[in-house]
Amino acid sequence: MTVDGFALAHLRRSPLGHLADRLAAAEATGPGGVRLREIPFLAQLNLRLDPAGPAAARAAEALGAPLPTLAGSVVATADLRVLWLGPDEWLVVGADGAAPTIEHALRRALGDEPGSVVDVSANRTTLELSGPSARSVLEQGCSLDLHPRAFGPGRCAQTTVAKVQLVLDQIDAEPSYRLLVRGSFAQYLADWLLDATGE
Amino acid sequence: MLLIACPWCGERDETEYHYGGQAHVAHPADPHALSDAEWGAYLFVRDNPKGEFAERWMHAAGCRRWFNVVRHTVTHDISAVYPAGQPRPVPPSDEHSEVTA
Amino acid sequence: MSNRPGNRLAAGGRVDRSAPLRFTFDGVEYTGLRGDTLASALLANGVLAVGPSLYRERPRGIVTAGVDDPHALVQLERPCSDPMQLATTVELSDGLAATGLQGRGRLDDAPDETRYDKTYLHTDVLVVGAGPAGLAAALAAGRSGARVVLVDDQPEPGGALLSGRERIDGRPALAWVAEARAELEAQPETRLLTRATAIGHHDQNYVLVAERRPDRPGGGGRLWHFRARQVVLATGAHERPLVFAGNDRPGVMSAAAVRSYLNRYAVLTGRRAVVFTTGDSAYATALELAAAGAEVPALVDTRPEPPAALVKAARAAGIEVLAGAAVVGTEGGARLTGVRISALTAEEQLTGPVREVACDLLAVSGGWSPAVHLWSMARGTVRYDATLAAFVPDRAAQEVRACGSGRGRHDLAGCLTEGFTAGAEAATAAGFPFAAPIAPPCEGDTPPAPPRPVWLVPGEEGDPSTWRDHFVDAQRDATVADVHRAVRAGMRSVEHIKRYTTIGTAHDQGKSCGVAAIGVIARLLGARSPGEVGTTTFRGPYVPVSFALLAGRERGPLFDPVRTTAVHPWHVRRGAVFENVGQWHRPRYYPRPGEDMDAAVLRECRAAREAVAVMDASTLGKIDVIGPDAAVFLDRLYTNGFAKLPVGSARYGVMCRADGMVFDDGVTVRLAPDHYYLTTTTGNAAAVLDWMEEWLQTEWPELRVRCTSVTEQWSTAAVVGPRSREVVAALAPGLDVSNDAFPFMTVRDAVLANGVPARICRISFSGELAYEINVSSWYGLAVWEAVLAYGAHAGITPYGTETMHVLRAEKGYPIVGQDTDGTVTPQDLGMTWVVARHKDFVGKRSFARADTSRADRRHLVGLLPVDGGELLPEGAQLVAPGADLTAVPVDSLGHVTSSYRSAALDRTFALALVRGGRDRIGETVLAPLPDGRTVAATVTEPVLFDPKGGRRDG
Amino acid sequence: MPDQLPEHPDWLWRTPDPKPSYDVVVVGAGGHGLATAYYLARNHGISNVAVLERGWLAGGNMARNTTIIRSNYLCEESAAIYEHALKLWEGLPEELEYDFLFSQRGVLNLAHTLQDVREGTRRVGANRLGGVDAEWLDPDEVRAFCPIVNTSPDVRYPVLGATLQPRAGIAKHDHVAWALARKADEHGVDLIQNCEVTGFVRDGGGRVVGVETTRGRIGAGRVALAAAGHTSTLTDLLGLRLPIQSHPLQALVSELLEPVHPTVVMSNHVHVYVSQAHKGELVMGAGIDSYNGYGQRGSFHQIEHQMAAALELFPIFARAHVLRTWGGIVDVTPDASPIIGLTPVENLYLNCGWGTGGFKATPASGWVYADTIAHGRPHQLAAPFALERFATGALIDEHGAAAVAH
Ligand SMILES: Cc1cc2nc3c(=O)[nH]c(=O)nc-3n(C[C@H](O)[C@H](O)[C@H](O)COP(=O)(O)OP(=O)(O)OC[C@H]3O[C@@H](n4cnc5c(N)ncnc54)[C@H](O)[C@@H]3O)c2cc1C
Ligand SMILES: NC(=O)c1ccc[n+]([C@@H]2O[C@H](COP(=O)([O-])OP(=O)(O)OC[C@H]3O[C@@H](n4cnc5c(N)ncnc54)[C@H](O)[C@@H]3O)[C@@H](O)[C@H]2O)c1
Ligand SMILES: Cc1cc2nc3c(=O)[nH]c(=O)nc-3n(C[C@H](O)[C@H](O)[C@H](O)COP(=O)(O)O)c2cc1C
Ligand SMILES: [Zn+2]
Repeated sequence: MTVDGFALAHLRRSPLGHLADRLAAAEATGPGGVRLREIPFLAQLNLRLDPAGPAAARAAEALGAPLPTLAGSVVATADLRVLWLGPDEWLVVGADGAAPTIEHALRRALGDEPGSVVDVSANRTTLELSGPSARSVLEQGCSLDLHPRAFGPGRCAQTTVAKVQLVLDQIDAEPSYRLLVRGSFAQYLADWLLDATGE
Repeated sequence: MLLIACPWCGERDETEYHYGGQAHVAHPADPHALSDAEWGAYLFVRDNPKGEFAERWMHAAGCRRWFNVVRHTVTHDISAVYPAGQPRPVPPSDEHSEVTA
Repeated sequence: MSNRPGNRLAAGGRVDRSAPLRFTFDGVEYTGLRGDTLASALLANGVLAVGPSLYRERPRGIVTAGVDDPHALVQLERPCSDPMQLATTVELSDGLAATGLQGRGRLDDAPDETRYDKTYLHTDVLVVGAGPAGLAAALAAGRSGARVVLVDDQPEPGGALLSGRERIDGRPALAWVAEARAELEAQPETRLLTRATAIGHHDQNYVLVAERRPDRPGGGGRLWHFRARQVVLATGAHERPLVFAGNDRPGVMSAAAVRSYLNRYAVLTGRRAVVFTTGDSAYATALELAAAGAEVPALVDTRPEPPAALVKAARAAGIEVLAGAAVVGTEGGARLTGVRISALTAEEQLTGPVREVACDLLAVSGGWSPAVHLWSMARGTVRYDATLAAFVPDRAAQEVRACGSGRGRHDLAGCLTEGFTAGAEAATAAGFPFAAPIAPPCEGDTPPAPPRPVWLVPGEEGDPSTWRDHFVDAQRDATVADVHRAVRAGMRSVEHIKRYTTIGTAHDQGKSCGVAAIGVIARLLGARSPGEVGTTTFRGPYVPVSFALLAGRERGPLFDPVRTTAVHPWHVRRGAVFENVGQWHRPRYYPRPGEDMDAAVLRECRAAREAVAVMDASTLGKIDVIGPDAAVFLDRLYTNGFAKLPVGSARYGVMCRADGMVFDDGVTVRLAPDHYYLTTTTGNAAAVLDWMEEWLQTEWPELRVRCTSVTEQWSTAAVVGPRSREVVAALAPGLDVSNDAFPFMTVRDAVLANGVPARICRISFSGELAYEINVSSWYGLAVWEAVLAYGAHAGITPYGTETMHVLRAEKGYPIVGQDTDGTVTPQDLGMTWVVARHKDFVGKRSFARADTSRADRRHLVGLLPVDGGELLPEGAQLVAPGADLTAVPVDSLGHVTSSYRSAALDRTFALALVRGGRDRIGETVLAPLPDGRTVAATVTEPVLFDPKGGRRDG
Repeated sequence: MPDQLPEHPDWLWRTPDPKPSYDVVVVGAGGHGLATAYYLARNHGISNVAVLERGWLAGGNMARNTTIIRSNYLCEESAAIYEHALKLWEGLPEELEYDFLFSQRGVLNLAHTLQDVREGTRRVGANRLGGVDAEWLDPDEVRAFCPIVNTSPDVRYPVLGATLQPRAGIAKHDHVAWALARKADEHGVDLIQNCEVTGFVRDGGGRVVGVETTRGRIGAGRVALAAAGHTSTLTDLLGLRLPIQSHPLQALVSELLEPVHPTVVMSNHVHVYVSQAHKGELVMGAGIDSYNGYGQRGSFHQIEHQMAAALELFPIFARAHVLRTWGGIVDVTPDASPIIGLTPVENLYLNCGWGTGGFKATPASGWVYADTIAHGRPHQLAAPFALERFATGALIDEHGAAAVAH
């Protein structure tokens, strides 16, 4: 069952829609700068399959990129980011409205192979944290090694930031991070980030 | 705060994991064939060594995979990490770990 | 403003004479300088005494210039309130206000507004201590390209060099320090943290560092969590006191501290100073005091033959060196006026006449104890080095290196060499090969000659049992007499003596007195050396740290996440009263103006039974279980079967732990042959998913099943009541909602009138006709509002968890965790029907155990208070009718698990776990209440409302 | 001026060398081992007893616990044995002629959720039926009893009420051990320190007839284990497996503070356990680590979490300082209740599994254990705690009541 996001856009609420102004107002510029915003309604598909099986190749074809097999890595195409979540698990992230198409393609790729494709677009929302201070903000609540020698664009991790489990996806070297957080925890995470950026 | 290397995700803080107790305790093939005492032992009795212990951990905040760790219960030194379902690696015979407390 | 004569020297020191700072101590106003500590500023103003001693109220003065001071306890009022600090570590600031303490601090109940932060950081090499050894280590490691962090608790690097007059490479040592600092700051991957104390060194090189941030409002700080590949400990050494009569008198100070006050703070702590030492280092104190204009009538050295060069230099400065002697007593009142000196025999007995020397300062050096605290916390072993008369690092248990005087190396060149070596080795071990640089030549600090430790300077009279002025741990007023008493009582272990005398358990945790105490114990036990006695255990934190620092930002609103659903804003607007369910905030009820909970709940219940009501059920855990073996898998986990569940149908299931006790329950829907959608209780969502993964991954990896949490993907509105059908019909116009087309326990996909796709289940937790409308959480709020709009004409009423509980209890449906407590089987709940006979499942074997199959286990039953207006408290105990409540112990039959007022029954009722309850149906039980009354209730079947189940189809 | 701690007696105990054999060898000189020896002598006239201790006397969990004493347990079997202990505590300072600062200042168990309230009500009711003093306090009464508790409804987990056991309290742990040791010694019991049991001597019939130690072989008529966290390392030597896991449990103290905290507060939900000891330090227990550990140290995040939780409940503690942290090795059973009694190995007796809460049981544990050893059958209060319950399923599940049972 899928939803065409655009037709119903006026009915949608993202978990942090009401915070947009506060997130924007928290922006700091300059060398210690940091920006925070929600990117709502991204398409997210949880994909489970055997990376060595025939479905993996079909999925790669459908996505236009091989499934990342290196732990904690991301493969990005023009319109998708495929995040490694586990040895047989990925999160395919696409643009708002793309979920039905991606889901369909992945289901076809999976075929009769054991595995699963689950639309989890509304399960998590995405917070983007960027700017020269973004890393030090995250380091206030995340025990991962985020130094460029250890983490960088193309890397993702499921980890904990300030008591909240999330998927961390670094998208560029500025650095910018996406924090994919479950809807029910989004408010807490946003509050925490606002507090940490204000430090 | 132990540092445990998930076989997939690499080193993460202990707080990302769930502890699962002793490794290699299989659910009995036919529980109903067991006496109450044997079943009770399966339910409740686990090794509790002072020394190296093969135990289970699950990367709860990460890839959510269960795996096994050989950890020294005094020093917390970890001598092996291996996926669930694999046998406990045999330690190189010339090595012995030190007990300090 | 005080008029005392100043002790501040006109020049020198690392204080800023252009920045006077005003402060008050014990209510008196003084002026100090930027760069001062509270202690140095007090000393500059001629104030030596701090608070009196804890038990004996003896006057006490400042002794050291650092974290090891045994006396200098103060309470801060400004810039921040703090119950206990050491004057020797508090940096002076303008407006600071403090008072001296008598051993105990006072907590201020004004709210604490100070901000404390945390940071987690990884590094290749962490160097603790920025004295010469640590600086050298950081330089070497930093040059390798490794990531390096150097932390030091002082406001600036330099360590002991800040307090001395040594020279490196022909220039003042501090010029070298400045260069080193500049180089470190220029290294892109090196970070220098000052005012940062490593407080704990834990397993796998997890090092916690507490950073003070006096620039912040109210102080504040940051707790750094370092994970280091390699650690270099360059923590220096603490100078030890000596144990002799009257050694706690104000004016008795550490010789190194006297030197530090002189050189670093430009404060002359005495006009006429006697120096008492067991080794070389105090000679510099004596010489520099003399050079600064103080009289130094005597230098008392325990060694019969001190190094000739030192003796010569002292004599040249007009200082009489008394070799082979000891200070055996002090004179004076609240301030030292003189000391008594006696010669010592080789057996450490006093000999010859006692000589009195007038002085206002006694600078004492009892030797040096390397700061092995972190080393030891990191499980490194220490050994007693008889030559150094100190416990020194021995074997490391982690990737840790000690260097410099923290390792017992007490000359500058040696410290630099060791630092460079340790830094280079650490970098190399961390994967950044680097060769140690050669240390530059140094002056003013050569390898010291061996000390002559004297652990216990005998008293002039009596025996140790009477030496009540020989302080061992002055902060605890513990003396040689106390140690003697412990030994005489039979104690042999240093750990016992510590606990008996409380030595080493005060604010300074024995930093200065610890080894001296061991020395005394060794003497009194007749041990050959302190090494035979051993140390007590070093424990963190290295210095006391505030609770607030450790709590960080996890306070108030950030203490713990509040989880909310997509509909939450509506609940708030509607004035819901919330209940904590796990981390969730769930509406408990929605009071109307003037309503209390009872009234609101009765109204909500009535709406559900008589018309239609709606609840936000989004918090239920939801799991997609997908794969060809999904049915087999669920059959193994649930007590009942799921393989035969038709696609499009739903079934209630119960899960047990392997011990047979109910663990969770919920409804599962089969969406496709290989796809189940499973719901869990709100509180158990994560636990159930973990449970499933555990079995799948560790026991049944052959099963082709994948579980995905979709708890927040779906927003769920439960529409309940006889008129729910008409609401759903309007809400989902394309859906045939007739009983035949959409029967109980089935599921349908539909597109709602507003265009939102929905998955609608006909399941009921109330016994009424009911639908659960699941939509993507994005639309959760819109659909909720639509439900209310479409139900408006029928008077649709939002209801909360309380009403949900009443409705389900009227039907006898248990709530896992409320009506169960981990000791209840499905059979106990009267749910034999949910326990499959012909398949095995997790926990089944346990039902056959002797105790689990007992007939008189506690059963879930209903209770009807005889007085239908009486509400039994949940948790109330139950006893048999004839029970004599005065004859304890009274046999308990069980307890009330749920209890409510029922609108439908027009009376109160309850559920209870009662021993052999099903066999007591119709009998009366008594609930003794806290107020002394006893309430009678009749045991019934648990289902009290609509026992035939006729209402579920509307 | 702060009270000085009471003077200790002039004489405590001898430091004897082990004799070749004893009627009873108690393994472990923690509180339980010492109390067992004391009551063997006092109640049963068996004084040819040695207590063997691998380190220094009472240096295990006895030296490390947060000293909370209460008997308001949920299960009647538990309440019965802990109440027996509390009654003994009430007479013990006098009996042992040692002021070990037993202070019946009351223990509050806070309720923060509706489930906590139900559980508290249930426990108060059960306790009263069992003859254990118990009251339910509403938030205002909580504040009146302990003014520094934050009872504001606006916090994350507001205080919804509390159970109070007025007779509960604290005692100075070390002094308790020394008091027992002193009296045991007086009765002729040999307290032998630095003597680790490393093996068992068995006769042809498999009976235990002695122990191997780091100080040689010592014969024993009966061997009574009281080794807390180390118990399974000993039973492993006999091939006897126990349902026990040894976990790190930490505690901490603040610097000395003027009195602010008049009672003992426990909150299972927020994870806070705190009292203010006689000298003035705040004594707090932290959470148990999930993993097994024999290191007498735990993970620091437990302490950090503990501090955050403490400040939610006691804002006034914000500026107090952690002076020292430490850890013990607690022996946890599946039902959080102890194991006491006979074993399948003849002459070998077992007393362990007290986990996070055995200090308060010390006298009763020793009392029933001594009786069990003396008569070769379980004391009536100990009978429900037999090892067999793990086979029959008749667990004494205190989890329903409390996650942690300090
Ligand atoms: C941090 C912490 C807080 C606690 N708080 C409380 C509380 O507030 N209230 C409460 O009631 N309980 C509390 N407890 C639990 C309580 O401390 C224990 O349950 C109790 O002390 C255990 O009994 P014991 O005193 O005999 O154990 P221990 O003192 O541990 O005694 C066992 C002894 O056996 C010795 N031993 C072990 N192996 C051998 C061997 N092979 N040979 C010789 N000797 C051996 C050990 O060295 C040890 O001295 C707490 C525990 C900890 C760790
Ligand atoms: N002549 C003697 O007997 C004698 C004795 C001792 C030292 N010294 C001299 O003192 C110098 C010692 O040099 P060094 O580098 O080994 O030590 P140091 O004392 O110069 O430096 C140690 C530094 O570490 C800091 N520190 C200690 N513990 C810390 C912690 N837990 N967290 C953060 N910072 C901490 C201290 O404040 C200090 O700044 C040498 O010049 C040596 O010759 C001489
Ligand atoms: C109730 C109680 C109070 C304590 N008070 C203090 C104290 O005031 N100062 C201190 O340094 N340690 C105190 N301790 C801790 C002991 O010093 C020590 O850490 C503990 O006995 C564990 O031993 P260990 O650290 O040597 O392993 C206290 C311990 C307990 C159980
Ligand atoms: Zn992982």
